[in-house]
Amino acid sequence: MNLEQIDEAQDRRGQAEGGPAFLRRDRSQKEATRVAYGKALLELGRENPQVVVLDADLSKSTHTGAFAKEFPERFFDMGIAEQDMMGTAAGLAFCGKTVFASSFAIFATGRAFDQVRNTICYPALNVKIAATHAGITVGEDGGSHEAIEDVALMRSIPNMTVVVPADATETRLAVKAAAAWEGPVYLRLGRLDVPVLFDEGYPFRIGKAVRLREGRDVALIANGVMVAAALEAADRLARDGIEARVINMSTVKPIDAEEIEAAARECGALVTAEEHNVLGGLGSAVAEVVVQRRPVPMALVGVQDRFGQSGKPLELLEEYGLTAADVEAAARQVVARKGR
Amino acid sequence: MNLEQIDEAQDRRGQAEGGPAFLRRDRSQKEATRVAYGKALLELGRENPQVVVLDADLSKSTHTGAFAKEFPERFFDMGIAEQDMMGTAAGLAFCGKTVFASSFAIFATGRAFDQVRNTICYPALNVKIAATHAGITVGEDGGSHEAIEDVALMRSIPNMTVVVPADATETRLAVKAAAAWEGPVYLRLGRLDVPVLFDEGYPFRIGKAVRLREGRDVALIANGVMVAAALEAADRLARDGIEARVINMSTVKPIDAEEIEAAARECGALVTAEEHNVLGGLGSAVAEVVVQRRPVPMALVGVQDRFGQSGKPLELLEEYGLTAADVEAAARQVVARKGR
Amino acid sequence: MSTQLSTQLLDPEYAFRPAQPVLSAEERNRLQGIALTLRRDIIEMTAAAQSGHPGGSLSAADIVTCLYFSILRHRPQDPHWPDRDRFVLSKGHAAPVLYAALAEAGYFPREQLQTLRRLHSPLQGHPDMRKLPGVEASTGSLGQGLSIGNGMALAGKLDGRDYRVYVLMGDGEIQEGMVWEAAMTSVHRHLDNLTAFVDYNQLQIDGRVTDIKSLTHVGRRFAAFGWHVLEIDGHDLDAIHAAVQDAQRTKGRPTLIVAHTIKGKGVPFMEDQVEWHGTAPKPDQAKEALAQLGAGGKEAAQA
Amino acid sequence: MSTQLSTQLLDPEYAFRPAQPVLSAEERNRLQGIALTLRRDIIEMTAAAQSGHPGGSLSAADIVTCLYFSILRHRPQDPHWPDRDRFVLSKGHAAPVLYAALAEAGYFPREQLQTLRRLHSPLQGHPDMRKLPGVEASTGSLGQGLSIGNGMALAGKLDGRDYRVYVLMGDGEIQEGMVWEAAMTSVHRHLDNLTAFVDYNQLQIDGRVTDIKSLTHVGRRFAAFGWHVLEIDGHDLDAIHAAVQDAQRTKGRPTLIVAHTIKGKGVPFMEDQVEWHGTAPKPDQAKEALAQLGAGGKEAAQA
Ligand SMILES: Cc1ncc(C[n+]2csc(CCOP(=O)(O)OP(=O)(O)O)c2C)c(N)n1
Ligand SMILES: Cc1ncc(C[n+]2csc(CCOP(=O)(O)OP(=O)(O)O)c2C)c(N)n1
Ligand SMILES: [Mg+2]
Ligand SMILES: [Mg+2]
Repeated sequence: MNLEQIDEAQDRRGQAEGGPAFLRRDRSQKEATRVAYGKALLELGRENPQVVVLDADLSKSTHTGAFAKEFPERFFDMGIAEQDMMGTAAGLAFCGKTVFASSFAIFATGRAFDQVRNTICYPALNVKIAATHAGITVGEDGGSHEAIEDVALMRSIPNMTVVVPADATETRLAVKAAAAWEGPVYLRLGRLDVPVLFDEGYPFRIGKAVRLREGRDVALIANGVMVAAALEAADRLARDGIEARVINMSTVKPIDAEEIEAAARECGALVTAEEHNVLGGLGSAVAEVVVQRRPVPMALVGVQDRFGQSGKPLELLEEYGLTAADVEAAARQVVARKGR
Repeated sequence: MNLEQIDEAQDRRGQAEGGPAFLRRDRSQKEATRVAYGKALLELGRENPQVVVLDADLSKSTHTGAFAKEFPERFFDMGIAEQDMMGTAAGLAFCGKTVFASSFAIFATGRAFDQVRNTICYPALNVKIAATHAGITVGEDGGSHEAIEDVALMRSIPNMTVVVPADATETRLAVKAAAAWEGPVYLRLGRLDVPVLFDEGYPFRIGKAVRLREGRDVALIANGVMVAAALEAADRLARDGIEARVINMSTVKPIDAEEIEAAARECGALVTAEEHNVLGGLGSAVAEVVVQRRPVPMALVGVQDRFGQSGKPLELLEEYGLTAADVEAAARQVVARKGR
Repeated sequence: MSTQLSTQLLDPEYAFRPAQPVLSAEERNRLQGIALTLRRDIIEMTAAAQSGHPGGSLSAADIVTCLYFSILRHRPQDPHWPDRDRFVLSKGHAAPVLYAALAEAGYFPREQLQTLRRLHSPLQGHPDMRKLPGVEASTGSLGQGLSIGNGMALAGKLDGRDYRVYVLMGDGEIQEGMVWEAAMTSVHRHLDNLTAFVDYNQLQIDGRVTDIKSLTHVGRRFAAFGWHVLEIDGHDLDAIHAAVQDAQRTKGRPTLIVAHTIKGKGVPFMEDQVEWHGTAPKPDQAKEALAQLGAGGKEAAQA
Repeated sequence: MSTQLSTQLLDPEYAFRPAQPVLSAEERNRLQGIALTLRRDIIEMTAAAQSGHPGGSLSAADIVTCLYFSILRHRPQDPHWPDRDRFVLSKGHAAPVLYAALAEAGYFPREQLQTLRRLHSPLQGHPDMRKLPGVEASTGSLGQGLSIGNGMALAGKLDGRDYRVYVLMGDGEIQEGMVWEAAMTSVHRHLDNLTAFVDYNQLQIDGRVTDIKSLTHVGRRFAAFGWHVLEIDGHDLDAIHAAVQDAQRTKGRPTLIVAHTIKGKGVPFMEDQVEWHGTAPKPDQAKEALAQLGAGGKEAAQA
């Protein structure tokens, strides 16, 4: 898709009845973003011989396995050694490779933070960290495996770009965009099967938020699994005459400050929704912009600074306050605070 | 100091001409917070035989050396192995020890993040991470050694407490308070000699901000080396009739939301000042509270998402926009935005 | 009944086989019965949860049995007894075998086993010391248990307590550098009150350890780091017992027991199959597995 | 002139001394002169900065000299030449010796050396590949260079280029677990295009390596991990040269050269003194050091 087409698509947003053309009405098709990642990586491998993939003994779960099978010479399973994986990725990138390094989000970011910080981001190398199993929807494995800090970690490093795709379509586009992007990128992916929200016309660009629904009473700014929840919340709010704008803020860094400012100005109240600790993630990133550009009431839907635990993913979303109903309630609360 | 004395001291704040009684007028005495840490640790070691100290081949720089000399059997130099240090600290804490683990902030937080997260904070163990050489005032060692992400990292972990003392007096009190606190604590300390701001009456409590100067035109919320800068900025602003409240927000987590709300309500504009990336640190923590409780204009003084570099500490503070003049300029900017 | 371990696998340099049985026939019988109970529990728990890691739990069942039921000094009714021996399950994904042992030892009612991995259950997917009595360390992130164990062993020496610390690691797990940092600490600090096992089942998630990141001569590696090393058949209860006794007698340095094992041991269709690392048996598979394991564990053994 | 290294320190198992000199007298003379220049530069730079790490820079001066001036295939005028050999200074705090070598080789004007550690200087306290041509990797956080080198060596194999990769680590540095993760990778991937040095000067910051976290038999450790190991006198230019040649001939696995060295080598009052790890000489100390080193480096050698 060229730039013109993107702009056109952006213009179309919100025009058609019931939202932009690329937004699916039928959301019964489901696919985990990690699965979409695996497919996109394979396509990328076919297009670009400089693409090299690393994993740390989780290639079945991260879905790098398909790439490994087709391009065994360009795939390196580093074993259970995330630090070494990131250091090796840096060395390969120094030599001109575009490296995708995958593991679970908790280990990719936390076990190798210093490597990502000092050896990848400090010299701004072309390493793309595609981390799966982010957030509490990991489910049964429990709190030790549920990364709720990874966005805060990656966002705090200069030169790092942080993208949290909402569905399979966006993941595919984000993987391609990450490969084309100069420098390090963090892609946050999930284990859980989630609805495919977007059709191919979806105008993904790193650093650009996408408006999924128009509205001027409140803006719901979400990413990852919470985008579907935000859309559902908007539907519910509409029944009571509250018109909620829904924004997919898939890029957390560099954040789309213009879109946030416009939402603050035009809606006067914001809700952020993320599958992450409310300390340091999307909510913080939006709050930083809001207070500096246009202070308005905000509510932060997310994990309220407690560790995850075992359970079924949907049970956990409920337990941790990450459902459409939670987003809806938060929206009502901020709307009530407006202009006070 | 007992609770009553603390309350009394709190009451005194702002009463005396020119600020609270515990705030020194003469700031010529200087001491790095890491030096104060070393002394406090020694006192603690004498008081409490359960205190054990770990270091990772930096005991001269972190100033754990004095403890090591007096209590060699309770000091463990783990060599250049920060991960192992944190795991060992956890094991010692499991067995009833109060463990202080020290290294440079960049390595204590980044090289051992997963250990701190999963093995110390997840089970909420009694490990106190006292990290020195935080921020750009590290100076000549340069960007690879200048932690500007550590507060963001530590703040994102549930069960963690984050304290950034402003001077030697506060450091001593914070070390004692950390030892008495149940669970993990992160103490952020500096390499640079900084003015001693507080006399012994300083009412330090974890989780409580301390007001250093009254004012109702704008509130300057700072911690670490930026507290002195904020005080100086307030002096300068006063010359133009702008009365700035100065708040030492040494505890970044749990943050003193009441004090922030009061500042927002009473002053209508806030400036945060920290020696840390503006993404994820004190500024974000304050912004989170502000948007949820009382949205007002804010400016974030801090490192603007770029890596540190070599230079003399004071040159770097200038280069990175962390001087009293920068705080002053930010204050003027937010005051101008008030009520707009 | 199932795949046999070739004792030729043991590194001749460190091979350790007790010259004669160290357990009485009765004792061996009792322990075998318990090991069978644990294996049955592992199958039932993971089947009930439809989630979890049977392979690495089964491979460690004999080691865990031997530790909890003939070696560890502990008091299930007083889990925080300061003089207890400590066991750290560094390979936290093998939680089912630990939970089965703790239940069998009486730390909590057996019925709780069925709540594995359920919301609010104390039996988390990976061990959580704050939720379940008897769990000595919260693990799950691999590579950390040896450092934790070192810390416990240091505390023991500091406090003049004579408890011992046992750490169980996976073979894939020792690809984590932190293990080698810790291995240096154990030696440097002369932690002869610490014994570590490697559950050397030769499989990790993505395949055979040799293919992913080779760990040949693992005994020699630790020996070069200064450890006292023994290589045993990790399903031979006499060998496990004798090796631990040898470790207890070894002064001035820690002991590593390389326990050659078979992943999925006891359930033929799971044995040495990488697929069974983290896949729970479906109900019919669980039924088959239980049938293959044989009846009743302790009860059957006593019969 | 200064502390002599006892060759008895070399592990007899891996001791390596060329039977006869491999360098011509002229070549040796040239290299000795350059090494002296680098040492003088190290003193001058750190004295000018009043900050930096002379000890570990001096201990590595002979290795770095040998690499940059008789072994590495590189083009200072074309620092990104794809077929160049790569040198990774894993112990990044020894930046002064690297900067001195790069200046001497012509990557940038010698005058820049005086800007070490100054604001906006390309000569950062620790090497920054984005700021200074010839720096192959940004280092400073210890333990990472071997992984980086592995990545470069893998890329070389992928691209069918025959460049070689050299990595220099400190002995304290190899206490970092990441080094051992990387050590497994180098062997598992058969990286015979990679050669690593350990600057085995027996000192780290807090004291002697033996006291902090013992690393006895470091050669045996790497050998147990599958490396080809050579132990040499790291100040003997012939030995360094010959060892690298031996590494180049070694197929199928990486080579580790344990270079026994003296920290602060060349400046008697700094030699084997832990205090000189990270302390810059005061002006009078610098003067004394330069006097002790002797005049003029290259010029004197040519005279
Ligand atoms: C630090 C870390 N990285 C990755 C994982 C994911 N993981 C869980 S089990 C496992 C394989 C473990 O293999 P091994 O240690 O051989 O265990 P066993 O064969 O005994 O089950 C991996 C990679 C993890 N839990 N922790
Ligand atoms: C990960 C990390 N931890 C700690 C440090 C601080 N540090 C810098 S140099 C040094 C000692 C290095 O000793 P060694 O590797 O023996 O170097 P040499 O003796 O050759 O100077 C330490 C601990 C660091 N740079 N990186
Ligand atoms: Mg295994
Ligand atoms: Mg050294």
